[in-house]
Amino acid sequence: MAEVRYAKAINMALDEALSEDPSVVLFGEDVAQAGGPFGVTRGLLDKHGELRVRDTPISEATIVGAAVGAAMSGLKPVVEIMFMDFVAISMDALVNQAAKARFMFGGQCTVPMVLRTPHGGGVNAGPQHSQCLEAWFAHIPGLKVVVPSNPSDANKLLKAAIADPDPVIFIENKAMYSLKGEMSETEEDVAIGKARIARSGTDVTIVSYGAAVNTALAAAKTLAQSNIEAEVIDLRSIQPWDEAAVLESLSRTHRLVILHEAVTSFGVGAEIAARMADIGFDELDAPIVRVGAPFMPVPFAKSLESQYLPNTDKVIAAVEQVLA
Amino acid sequence: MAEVRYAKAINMALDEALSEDPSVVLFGEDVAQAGGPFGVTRGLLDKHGELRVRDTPISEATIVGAAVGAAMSGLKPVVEIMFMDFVAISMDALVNQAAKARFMFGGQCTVPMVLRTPHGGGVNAGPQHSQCLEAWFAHIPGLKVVVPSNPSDANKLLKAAIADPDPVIFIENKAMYSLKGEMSETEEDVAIGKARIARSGTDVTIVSYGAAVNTALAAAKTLAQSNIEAEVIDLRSIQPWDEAAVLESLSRTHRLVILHEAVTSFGVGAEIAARMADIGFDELDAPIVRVGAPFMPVPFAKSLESQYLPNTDKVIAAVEQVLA
Amino acid sequence: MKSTKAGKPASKSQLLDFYERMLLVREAENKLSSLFADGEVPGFIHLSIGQEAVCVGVTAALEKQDTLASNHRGHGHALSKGVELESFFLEIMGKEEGICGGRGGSMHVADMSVGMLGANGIVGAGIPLAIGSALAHQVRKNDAIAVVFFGDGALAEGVLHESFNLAALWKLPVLFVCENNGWSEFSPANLQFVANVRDLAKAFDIPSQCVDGNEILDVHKAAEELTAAARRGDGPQLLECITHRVRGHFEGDPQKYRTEEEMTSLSEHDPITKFEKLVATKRITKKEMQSVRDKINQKISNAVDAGRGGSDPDFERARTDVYTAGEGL
Amino acid sequence: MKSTKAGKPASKSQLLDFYERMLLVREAENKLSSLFADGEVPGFIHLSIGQEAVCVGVTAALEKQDTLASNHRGHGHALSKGVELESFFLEIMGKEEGICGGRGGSMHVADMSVGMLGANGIVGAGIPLAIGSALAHQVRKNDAIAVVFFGDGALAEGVLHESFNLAALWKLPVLFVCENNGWSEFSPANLQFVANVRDLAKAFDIPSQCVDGNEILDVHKAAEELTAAARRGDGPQLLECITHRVRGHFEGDPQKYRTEEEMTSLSEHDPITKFEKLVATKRITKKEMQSVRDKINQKISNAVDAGRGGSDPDFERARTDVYTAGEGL
Ligand SMILES: Cc1ncc(C[n+]2csc(CCOP(=O)(O)OP(=O)(O)O)c2C)c(N)n1
Ligand SMILES: Cc1ncc(C[n+]2csc(CCOP(=O)(O)OP(=O)(O)O)c2C)c(N)n1
Ligand SMILES: [Mg+2]
Ligand SMILES: [Mg+2]
Repeated sequence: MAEVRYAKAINMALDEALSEDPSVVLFGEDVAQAGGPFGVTRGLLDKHGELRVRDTPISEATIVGAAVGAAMSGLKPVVEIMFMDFVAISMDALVNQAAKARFMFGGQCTVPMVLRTPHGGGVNAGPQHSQCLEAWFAHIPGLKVVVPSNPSDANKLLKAAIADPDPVIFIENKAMYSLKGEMSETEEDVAIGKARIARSGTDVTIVSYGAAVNTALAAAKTLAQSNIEAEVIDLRSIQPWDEAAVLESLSRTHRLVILHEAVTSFGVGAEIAARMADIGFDELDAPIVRVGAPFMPVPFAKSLESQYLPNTDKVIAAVEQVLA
Repeated sequence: MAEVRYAKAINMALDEALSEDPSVVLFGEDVAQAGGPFGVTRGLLDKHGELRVRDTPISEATIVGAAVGAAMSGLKPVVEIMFMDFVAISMDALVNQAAKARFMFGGQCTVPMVLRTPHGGGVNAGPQHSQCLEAWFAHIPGLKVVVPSNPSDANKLLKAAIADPDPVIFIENKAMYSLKGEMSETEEDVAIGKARIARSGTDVTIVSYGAAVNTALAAAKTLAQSNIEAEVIDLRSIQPWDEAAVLESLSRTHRLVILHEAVTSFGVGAEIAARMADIGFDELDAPIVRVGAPFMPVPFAKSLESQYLPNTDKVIAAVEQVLA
Repeated sequence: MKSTKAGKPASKSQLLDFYERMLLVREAENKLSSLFADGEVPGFIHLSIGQEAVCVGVTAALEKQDTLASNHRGHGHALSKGVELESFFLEIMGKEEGICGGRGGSMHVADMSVGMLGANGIVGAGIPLAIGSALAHQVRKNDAIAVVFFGDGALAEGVLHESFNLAALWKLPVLFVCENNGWSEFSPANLQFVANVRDLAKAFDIPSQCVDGNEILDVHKAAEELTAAARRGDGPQLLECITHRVRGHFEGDPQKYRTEEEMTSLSEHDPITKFEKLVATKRITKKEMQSVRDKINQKISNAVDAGRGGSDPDFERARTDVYTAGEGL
Repeated sequence: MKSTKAGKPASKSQLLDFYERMLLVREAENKLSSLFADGEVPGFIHLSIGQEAVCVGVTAALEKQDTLASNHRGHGHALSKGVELESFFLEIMGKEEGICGGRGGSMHVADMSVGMLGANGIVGAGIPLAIGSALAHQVRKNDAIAVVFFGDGALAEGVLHESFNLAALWKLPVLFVCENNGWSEFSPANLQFVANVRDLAKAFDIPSQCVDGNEILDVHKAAEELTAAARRGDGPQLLECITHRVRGHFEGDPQKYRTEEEMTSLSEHDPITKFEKLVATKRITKKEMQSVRDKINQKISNAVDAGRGGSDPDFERARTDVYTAGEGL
């Protein structure tokens, strides 16, 4: 099995989709000639031509609006918004148009578009280039939200997202682009909405998604040294999210920690916790503890950002708390 | 004590703020000459003049961006976005500018602006004119989010919002504009971040905000007939929200239902539930149940919308569930 | 649908066709107005009475596979693009059998089978949708074009500017149609927008025409020329139509903000009266016109009956139809 | 800060002042470049080397109470508006003593005490901020104006259009400064935006000038005229400055997308070399220029020392400073 970087795994999925399906088109700022600000789309213009791989001006509202219109007219657009923070400019097209069209037109059309965008800190990019805003999208009926945690999943989930008839927000992690990982070649089912047990354990369930899954795994490794066996669930997608898988794990471990990089308050973890405090209540032997970013903008300075971001220590502390 | 309508109570607060503080200005679409699409700003142009009360073109991104710039330059702008759904167009100004400025500039400035906008259904306005998107704002450090449930609170909380040095999203409810209520004249503390016990009870705590508080009260009344005494907590603001008040009530009732009109999944109620499943875990005698809208866009047809919206029956069913 | 070669005088059958289409829109909206007043139409409705020459004149220059993005005042756009009348009434009356299952209503009438991509509740939002649709036509090389209708009020939205630029940059087959009726809700156009839309288009090298939007032959001729240009690969085109909104912004709006003078002058501009005068001097008889009117009235009356006979939408069906795969997902 | 009457030839002291200010920006950025390469500056930095005549020429026409909204390439805007050099370096190096407490860094340098409303990480976002700031000046009748700097890439953002309109409608005292350096990240301007910004401004009745942005006297003269117009109530004004980005989009960008020809021609446009040649023919001696250079170098070196001597920001202080009332709220 080959090792590839996260960015390359995404590139491969895009290349494959463009090769296989003439209705797939790709556009965004600096994605064509320059191959993308993080190199993710390198080579695709040369290979697939300028009709289908296009650079756009800096017009996020129209980039996403055009993706919706194109998706309603026979294409499968994959658009890139350079940093997730800039999606703020495109929210109307996503929320009022893409998310609603199928429903409000009575199922007459689908909106098979994918919006790729990187979230997350770790590169000192400051308060307007580091946010994790996925909770916004997860709250909107009609959108799907996928957040892969490793190269192999990124590849398979992106292909699934492009094939999906509904609009998908595909969230990458800028600090992970150069991460290497094996490309799984099993027939294992990598589907939007299906979680994966990233590590089995019996003492506590840690639910996470995206890059934070790796933090959870590192924490689990350390915990194992103290004979605490944490089960780590990688949600893979947060809308829909695999509540059955979480409940099943909880019914074995009876303790739950939720981890993500986004701000804890009103974040994705809130829904998971709330749901388990309802349908999983009888399984719970301890308070549900969430680990995420504190309620503050992502700070610039290295020392500040490193204290801001969730890390293994914080996960370990949370696990110890629910086991206390 | 005088009875006034919700819309008028807001109008009075705006009038008072404009009268008392020359740095308060008001702008938005059709707010000046026409007195606002719902009549909320009627008379303010005539009384306070066109320098300070202005109609704008249909440019939501710039309306809110200009409010931020004005707030950083000595004014206290109060802007209106006609329907909350349209705030999608202004998210950059709110989230990347207003919410961040104080923090990212090291506390050098405040952004004393208020964005007024109505959410909610009930008038068959359809999928793009009925959404409750407050969870988006509550997730963003730097913003405050206020949602009054009655005319008196609307009046006092709006004055508090205008006086607040930080950016406040002030959420009205379009179905409530004509609702009449007494203007409380007590010295009671109506502060952003302080909940109110709208009804005392011992058997279950129902936490809500905005128009839904009235649904909760109606449900509580019905429940009382079966000797179930529900305590209803009106959060008044959801960012910050009064977690101490909720915890205190829960420690007496041991059962929690959360109600709002917004979509349940990833909604405001998720955070309340998650928090109580953590710090309130030992107080809980039953699963936490949330009542909100199903995971679908707000439908247009009367029959669909009436089934979509939360109502007393759903609240009663939830209470019965946690008491079962 | 396309019926004249640009420049050629209209034939009798075409004139009758224009008349029929305009009357259809007019009478459908007159009926919606009374249904609304009677509580049979819920929500907000925005009528385009007085503006019928624009939608009819433009759509008559389109082919079926052409796509159309509309705005909140979209009844005329929908009907003249070919949305079936009964499913249109059923929708606006909130019925299961409506073209959108009663989920959208007046502000969201769409019919993909005739390229009607939807009315839109968000001012300006249809513009980038049309850009995307035009992109699809360009990539798919299907000879179709996209058209978008927007009002003078939408000119102030930034997406117009972005879309002018992108359309020009990519030479997209799109026709921008500005229905300039002088009002944006309760505010007059001159207090809303400083520029002339044609000057803006010119800055982006987008050719344009401005016509009296209440003269259907003028609208149609311009639309024929501009759609032909867009179709042959000349890139985006703009048509500004000066017109008049006769009713309030929405039904129920007492229009206190308009002068009596303006209100009384509106009838002078009525595109249907104008058209009737014009054709009376040609070969169309009173009787022929009456028979068109009768036909339309019958159609409308059937549609209202159909609308009334429709059923309340099924909630479970709606709730599980948010995603393509349905609830199970 | 304002120093010449529009049209008057610059005095010797003013020329020396221009020289000093341009050198300050240049040498500060040269130093940031090397600090970045050495890992002493985290994050992304965008240098304006080659563009110094724009920020200096414009800000020299401003008063202290005038406000300035900037963009991601904002070091020059900040320094020439008067942000103190040590707190500037401390900020960009991520220190507690930085002007923003190390929370913002290069993309967010702001100093309210000199009307610098902040660099901005969102392309175009400064434009509506300046509109709001100009509104504040107009309402407060304080004779101040607002200025906003944006690049050619920002022209494609819808907020430009919206802000042109609102500024024109409200006759706001604002100067729009477009720094047209021909590149938007890795894409050339001609593949990004079709219109000329002055044509757009004209459509909104906004007067404008276009100057060689590498000639400080031209920039300054135009800025004097336009700021005077804005200040006296003539409404918004636009200044387009044609200039050249010498470094990559950000430090670390190898600029493979630029031709060798373009890269080698850049030195011809250097505003500082040009200025040195120009003033050499006037009354300024080599020695005088050298002493300016020495002064600047000393300042920079002190600022770097200060930056290095700064402390890591206190996390708890930052965390509790999100709202004005602090954590307790
Ligand atoms: C983004 C957005 N802002 C505001 C509104 C409220 N609104 C609906 S129609 C309208 C005026 C539109 O005027 P115009 O575009 O000229 O169309 P007309 O109504 O005259 O046909 C406004 C402000 C909206 N629906 N969407
Ligand atoms: C809204 C938004 N979109 C995209 C970016 C990424 N980005 C940063 S600078 C830039 C190019 C800006 O070009 P221009 O405005 O000409 O300024 P220059 O860099 O040339 O000074 C882009 C695309 C951003 N920061 N914000
Ligand atoms: Mg109009
Ligand atoms: Mg540039």
